[in-house]
Amino acid sequence: MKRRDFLWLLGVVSGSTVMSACGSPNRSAKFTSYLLPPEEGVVPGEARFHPSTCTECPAGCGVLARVREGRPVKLEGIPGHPVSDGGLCVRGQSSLYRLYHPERLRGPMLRDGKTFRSIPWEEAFTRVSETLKSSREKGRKNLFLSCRTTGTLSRVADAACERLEIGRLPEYEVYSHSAVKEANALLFGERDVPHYRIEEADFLLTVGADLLETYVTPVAYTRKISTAQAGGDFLWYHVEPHMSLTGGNADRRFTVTPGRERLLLSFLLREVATRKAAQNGFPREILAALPPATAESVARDTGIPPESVKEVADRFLAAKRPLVIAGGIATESPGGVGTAAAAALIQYAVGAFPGRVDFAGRENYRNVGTLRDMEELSARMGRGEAGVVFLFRTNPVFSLPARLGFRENMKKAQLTVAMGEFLDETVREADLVLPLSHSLESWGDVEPRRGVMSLLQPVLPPLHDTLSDGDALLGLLGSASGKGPAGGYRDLLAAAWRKRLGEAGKAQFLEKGFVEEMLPKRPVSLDGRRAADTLRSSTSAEEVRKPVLFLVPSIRTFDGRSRILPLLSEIPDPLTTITYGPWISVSKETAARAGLRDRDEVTVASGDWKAVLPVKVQPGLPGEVFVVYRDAIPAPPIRTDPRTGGPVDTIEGVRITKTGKTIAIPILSGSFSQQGRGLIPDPVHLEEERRQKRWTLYPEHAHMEYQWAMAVDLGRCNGCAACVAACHIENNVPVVGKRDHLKGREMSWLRIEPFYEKGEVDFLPMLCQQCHYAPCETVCPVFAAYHNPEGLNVQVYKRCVGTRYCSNNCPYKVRRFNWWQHRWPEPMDRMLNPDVPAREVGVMEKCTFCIQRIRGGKDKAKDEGRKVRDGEFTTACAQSCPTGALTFGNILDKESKVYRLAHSERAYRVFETLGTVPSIHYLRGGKT
Amino acid sequence: MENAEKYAKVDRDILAAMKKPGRVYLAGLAFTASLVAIGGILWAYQVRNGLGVAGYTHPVKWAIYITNFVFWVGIAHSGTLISAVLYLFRARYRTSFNRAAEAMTVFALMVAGLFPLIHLGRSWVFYFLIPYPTQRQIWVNFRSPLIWDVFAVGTYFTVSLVFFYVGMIPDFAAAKRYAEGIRKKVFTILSLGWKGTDKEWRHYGMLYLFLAAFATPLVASVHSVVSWDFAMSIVPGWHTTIFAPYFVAGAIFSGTAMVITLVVPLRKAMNLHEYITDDHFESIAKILLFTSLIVSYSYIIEFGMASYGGNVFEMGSFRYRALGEFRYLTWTMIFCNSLVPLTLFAKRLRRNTTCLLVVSILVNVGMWLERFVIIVTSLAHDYDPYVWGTYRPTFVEVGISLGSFGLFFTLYLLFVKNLPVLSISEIKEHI
Amino acid sequence: MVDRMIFEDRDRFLEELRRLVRDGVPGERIRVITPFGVPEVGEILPRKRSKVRFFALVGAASGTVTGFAFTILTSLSWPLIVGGKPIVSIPPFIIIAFALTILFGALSSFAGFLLFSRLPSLRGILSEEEYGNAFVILVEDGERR
Amino acid sequence: MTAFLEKKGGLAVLIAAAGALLAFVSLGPSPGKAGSLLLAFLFFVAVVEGCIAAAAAGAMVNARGVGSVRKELLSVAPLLLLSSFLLLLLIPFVDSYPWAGKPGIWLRKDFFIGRNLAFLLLAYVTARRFAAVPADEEGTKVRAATYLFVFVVSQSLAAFDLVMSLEYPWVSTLLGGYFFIEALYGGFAVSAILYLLLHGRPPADQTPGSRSDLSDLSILMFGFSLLWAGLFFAQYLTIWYGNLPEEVGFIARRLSTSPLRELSVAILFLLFFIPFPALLSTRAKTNPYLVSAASLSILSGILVERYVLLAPVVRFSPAALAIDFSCLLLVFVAVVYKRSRGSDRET
Repeated sequence: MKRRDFLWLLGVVSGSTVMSACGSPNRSAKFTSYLLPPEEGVVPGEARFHPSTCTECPAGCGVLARVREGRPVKLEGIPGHPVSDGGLCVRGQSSLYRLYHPERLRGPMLRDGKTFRSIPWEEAFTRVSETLKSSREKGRKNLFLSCRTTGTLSRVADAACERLEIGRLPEYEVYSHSAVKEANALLFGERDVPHYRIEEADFLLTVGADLLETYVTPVAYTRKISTAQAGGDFLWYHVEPHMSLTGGNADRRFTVTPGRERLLLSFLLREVATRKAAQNGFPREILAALPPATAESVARDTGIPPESVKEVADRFLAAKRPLVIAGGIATESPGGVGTAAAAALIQYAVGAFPGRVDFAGRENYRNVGTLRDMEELSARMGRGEAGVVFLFRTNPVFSLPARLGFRENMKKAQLTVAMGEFLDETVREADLVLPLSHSLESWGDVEPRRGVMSLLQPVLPPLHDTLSDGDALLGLLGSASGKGPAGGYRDLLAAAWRKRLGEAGKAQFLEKGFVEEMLPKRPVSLDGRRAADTLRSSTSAEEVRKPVLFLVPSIRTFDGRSRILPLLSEIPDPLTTITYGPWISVSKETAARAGLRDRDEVTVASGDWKAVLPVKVQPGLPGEVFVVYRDAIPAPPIRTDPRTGGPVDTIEGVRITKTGKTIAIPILSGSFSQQGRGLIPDPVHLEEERRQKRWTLYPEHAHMEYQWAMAVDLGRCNGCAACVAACHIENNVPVVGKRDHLKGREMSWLRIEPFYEKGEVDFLPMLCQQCHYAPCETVCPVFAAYHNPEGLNVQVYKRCVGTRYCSNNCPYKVRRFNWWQHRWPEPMDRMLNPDVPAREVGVMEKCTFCIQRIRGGKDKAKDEGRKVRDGEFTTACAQSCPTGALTFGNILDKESKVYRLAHSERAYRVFETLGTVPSIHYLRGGKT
Repeated sequence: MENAEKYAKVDRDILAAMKKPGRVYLAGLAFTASLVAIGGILWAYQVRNGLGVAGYTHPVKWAIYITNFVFWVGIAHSGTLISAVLYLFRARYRTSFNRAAEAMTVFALMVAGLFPLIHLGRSWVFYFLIPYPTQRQIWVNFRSPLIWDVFAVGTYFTVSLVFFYVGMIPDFAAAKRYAEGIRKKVFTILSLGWKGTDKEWRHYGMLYLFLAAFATPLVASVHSVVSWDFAMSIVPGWHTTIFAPYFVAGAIFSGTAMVITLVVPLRKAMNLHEYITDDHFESIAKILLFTSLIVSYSYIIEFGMASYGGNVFEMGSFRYRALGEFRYLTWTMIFCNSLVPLTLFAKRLRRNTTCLLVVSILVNVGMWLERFVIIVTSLAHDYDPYVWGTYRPTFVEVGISLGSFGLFFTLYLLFVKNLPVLSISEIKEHI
Repeated sequence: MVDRMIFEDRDRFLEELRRLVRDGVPGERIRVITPFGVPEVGEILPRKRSKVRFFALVGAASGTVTGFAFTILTSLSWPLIVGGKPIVSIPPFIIIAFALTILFGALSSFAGFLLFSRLPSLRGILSEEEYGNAFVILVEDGERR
Repeated sequence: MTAFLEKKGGLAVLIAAAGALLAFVSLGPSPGKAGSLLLAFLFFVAVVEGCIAAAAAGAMVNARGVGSVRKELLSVAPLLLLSSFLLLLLIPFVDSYPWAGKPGIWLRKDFFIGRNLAFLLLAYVTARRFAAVPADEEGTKVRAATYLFVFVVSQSLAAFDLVMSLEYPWVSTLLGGYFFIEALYGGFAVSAILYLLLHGRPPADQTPGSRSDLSDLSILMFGFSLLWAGLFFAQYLTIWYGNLPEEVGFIARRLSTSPLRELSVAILFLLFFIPFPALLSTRAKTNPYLVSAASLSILSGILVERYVLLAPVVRFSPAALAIDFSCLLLVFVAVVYKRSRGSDRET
């Protein structure tokens, strides 16, 4: 019988594979015939992995694209990649949606009154080159504005601009880290963002820098932190003006009004300098420049309790390899440069240079300009000095404050050429639109930080009539200068790589997808006098006056560029569990005072700017502090920092007024409190559950060969939701949209539940627990849900009739029901994973530990006539986790990691008292 | 009065109903029929678009449809109860209600049977639930309460139908004398050529006794099974041992109420005051009162136990039930089911049909709410606080529910006009 | 030759019936037709108890057996573990068995009734013979039997 | 003995003596005394209240069978006083309940004893009021109803307080209902036995199968055997299916160790698998041997069940148990005997 059972399961899985191999989600699946031979190098049913690089944000994490039938269906981090080392964030996972997005630009377009008409590339190029010429004759200046570019592309752009006498403007990034760069420039003459080797530190103090979310290279820092934590004696304190995911995950978190962190740091600096840094000749004049401060005064000014101030100082001094990172919102507010400088000086004083703070492997932000540069650009265009203006993968119209009048001034340029992927706010205003290919359709390389080169290679032919970044530039160059370089961008790259790496190195680069060069250490020299001046010049005048609104980057959308990805709207924001925003986060006390409740509509006003947003009450937020994600507000009213030219993302003196109306926003969490149910158990619950004897009247059913299980380390999980995105894409979980989310009908098989206890937040990843005694199975009248021989709680979609009893009877409520026939608009349907059936309307679906991967792994092992090795394959969620919080394996194998973790002291199961005996073992987090 | 005269009068009075329908009747029929039509259209709409058109949310995946199912099965109960149990207890007043009650049972079951289908995510594969050898090579899961339902309700329907029909055989024989045209033919055939010989009567008596004897435990079992649809789960507020007797009592309670709701107007419309007397109503009112007390007992025990064990889930569930956003429904339900029937302690009120009618209607409302509250509130706030949610019905659900009432009353109106509404032979026997 | 006595009144009909029995007319020669069940008839005329009850019993018993057999065998034919419950879990199967007991019992008693009282009888359906609400005693004379 | 009973107040003396003896035993040294007393108490309260309840129920639906032994059934009312006294003797035992000592509103020693005692006395009072009026009189039904109400509450309390809370925090909402149905079941069994003892075999002229008082009682027992099975099954199935360790433990503890397992099965037989088939056929319902067999099996079933309910959590001492039982049994018989003699003289 077992055999039949197995064959039957095999039948369902492979059958469903065929079902969806044609990627048609709906029931009437049409089968692709292979009468026509499949394209080159495509073996039906076989997956290939091609290394490339994620371009969703500037961090440049390495990705392996899983390609089936010539279509990438999943992105995974490249293990050992110098940036991400196998991790990939929620945005990176979701970026496949960018590739297959139905709204992508499909070909070059020329403005035709209000609308555009599509034109061939040749026409586009000729028009550009003509206009370039004419504008030169008119004595106008042609300008090239791009996002942060690195590696060969950057050089090509420079070359092209030079050849065509186009002024290459400083690159534009919303998060340019101007203050940090400025501070480093002033102190050490290094105008760039250093690379922090957190893994080497034993005490980390972060000031504002949202390492886990968006700061410079979040995945890298996330991994570094967890490596450090794994090392044991590592402590991480975080100082921030609001409540961020990063703060929520630090060992301790202090909320300080921006501008005042400087006081804490100065105090720290003084302590360090006087008590520790004597040896490495720390310039005395700096101490003189420091504002006089005692622990008490600092405590008074910052609101941190005095003992804590002392504690921070003591720990910092006691630490062998302490590290301070100032950045993010703390440096994008008034006095940011002072804060950054103080931090940098502390580093210097404790001798973190050149080891833990590394300018050799700096983050390549040198060419990125400031907000002031954009002011100038806008002004120049306004004065009609601009001829052709290239806007390359950048969206200033959305992100620049209205006062710059960028949008209006664009009109005054002779020709604005927008190069991008979507018809975003900027592209919409351009005269000529040149569509660019997605990085998965293009050759290229990036150098996210010095000494690290990462490969971009096409894994599928362009879906639309687009050119890769490089080819587009070369095309321009060619048509404008008459003769471009022989061959395309690919040849050029090949040459460049050969030159830099040699033939062998190139081959290896193409195979591995990255190279890391060993760079010589780069010592820094401190200019004491300028340092002192810098410190002096930051006065208490540069302080934020409450009530204040913070514009912060979101882990889901970064500076707003990722908001176009449908999946990211579907995945709840980790802190608020809101899916389809926008909203404004309000602190508990302020809400109480103003009588604000979730979903209340308020108008947020500052000066002549105003916005209407729904309220979300956010625990842990200090009073009179409001937070809105950058993506929520087009043309935000941000100021320019007089000293750095960078942006000031704090909007002071905002007026929040209740309109009395409410706005429906999907808040997925039914309760931020555990209601004393011990999902994340305090010792009490743990004891209770340990004491419970597990009586049952059923005969024991053992599993012979495999029993799949998972361990979830709550100490490592930081709620970043990368696993959620991975699960969505791996398992063809549909994006259902706001209307259903408002009814709580999200489809995600894996959710991350935040629970707040007195300002502290804990995250609980909740997925199907694959119970040994599963309540859901028994109640199914048609055996659609049953227990397979490997301890999985499988769901047979084709047999489900949709009584939904299983979901009612699931204490974890991890089963999802298809309320509609979900469809994937062309070409998104090509993104479907052929190994997983797309579910039909009216059936229940759920996590099955990526059974398709299990099957694959077992087949491989079978071919090699062995049992599956531990860690040979893993589930999509576990694979994507940047911190390695999820461990999947066969718990019958006593050697396996999951077995060890499941039997650790910290292990427990959720709702142990229900006797469901889940296969998911949670490890209690060890927050100190 | 001469005996023969009496008997003839009984025939006339009871069969009087069958004469040409009046305007009011037709209007009523049209109305209920239109409700059916609306319900049908909405169901089609739902099948076309998927269950998303209903108000279901993530935690609340059962709602009004299941409420209706339980409600109608409940209604179906007193039918057989009054017929069978009272027959076994030799209760005279049975004769005045049994026919109406049995008809009610059959129709209510027809309606109830629809809801599991309406509720299915994929109604078009409902036959997966029926155990028969197929190329799918797989049988149903007899460990699932939903399969028990299939069997219990199926059996109940069949047996009730037989019971209903057997009871009518002699009456068909009587009715065919007065009917003419097609109706005469139909009655003649349905009477199976019944003559009324002592042999027939002897076997008939034995059969009826056994049907009654079978039906009585069936009544209890069926609603127990329905209650186990909930009690078998581990949802706090559902999983409790008292559910079976509690639901049975509740079913009889609501069923009896429905009988009263139907028979009071029936008696008036067809002036059957001689055959359905106030004494009869009083006796049946006592059943109502009695079952109401049992239901109240269960309420008390349930709420009491929730706080007794100190189980955080149970407590949470019942706190939500009593104080949560559905509290108004909960308290209305308690008012209708526990307080209103207490008035029936007063003999005067028990004999006052108007009062009875009001009470019975309130009880119907209360019992519908009871099922709704049990189903929805328990699901809305169960174990994991993160998924706590709520539920609001949509026009589709409301429409289909109204449609079900329409269907029930349509069938009932047709019955009233086409079949003997009282057991002629038994009434004669008891003259 | 059948002689037939028709009564309007129930009591007179019963008197007559008693008289006949007293006069020693063998019960099996007497047939009565009544508009409704008259329990006294059963007491006056000695008749065997209806066999329908055997049908009921057998039907019920077979129902029980079927119920258990069906559930157990089908479960064994493809043993799937659900919720850790045993493949043959008797408690739930009892419910099915119970339902079938009732069903079969009821249906077979109905069948028994039809069988014993010769229904449906085409003659009965077709015959115009009609006594309305009268009580009828039919006495067949001994010879013709 | 009988002569002594004839005397005025002899009965009262006897009851008092029994009370004294029981008190003596329960104050004695043996370790399991309290447990034994609890068991005896639970059983006899069930039977005694059951008898009266049977009479009351009979009065409600005017069932002739029960009516014929009404007087005897009602005569046991005084034993309710004795039971209340026994409850007082149990006060020290309450400290051994798992919830004892913990703060609580419902589970507090004084309230616990208080409410149970109150309802026992209330039961006594209402029973007397019901006994006071003859069966056919106007107010009877009302009084019967009042008693039944008190009976239901008092049996539920016995179930939830004295038995269920022994295994706090285990809960079964059905237990109360289960208890009073069972008590009623026992009541009918007693009535049947009394009927047979007093009115002997059914009159010879009765043709088998025709309804007699005895078959009335048999039918009631038969029906209740089904009802009992239903309730038992409902409770077992729910726990078995839910598989919640906390609940399942209650059953598992009784099925995991040897004597209890067999006894648990025995309960099923004594309360269902014997009475049900025994009373199935119409003839059997009037057969004195079958009926008495069924009745006895029912009563012993109740006794065994009470034992199984307590056994895993309570200690017994055979000696104490024996004494307690014989005392109560004696008193019970004496009371009924006297009443029946009395009734003979009246008729």
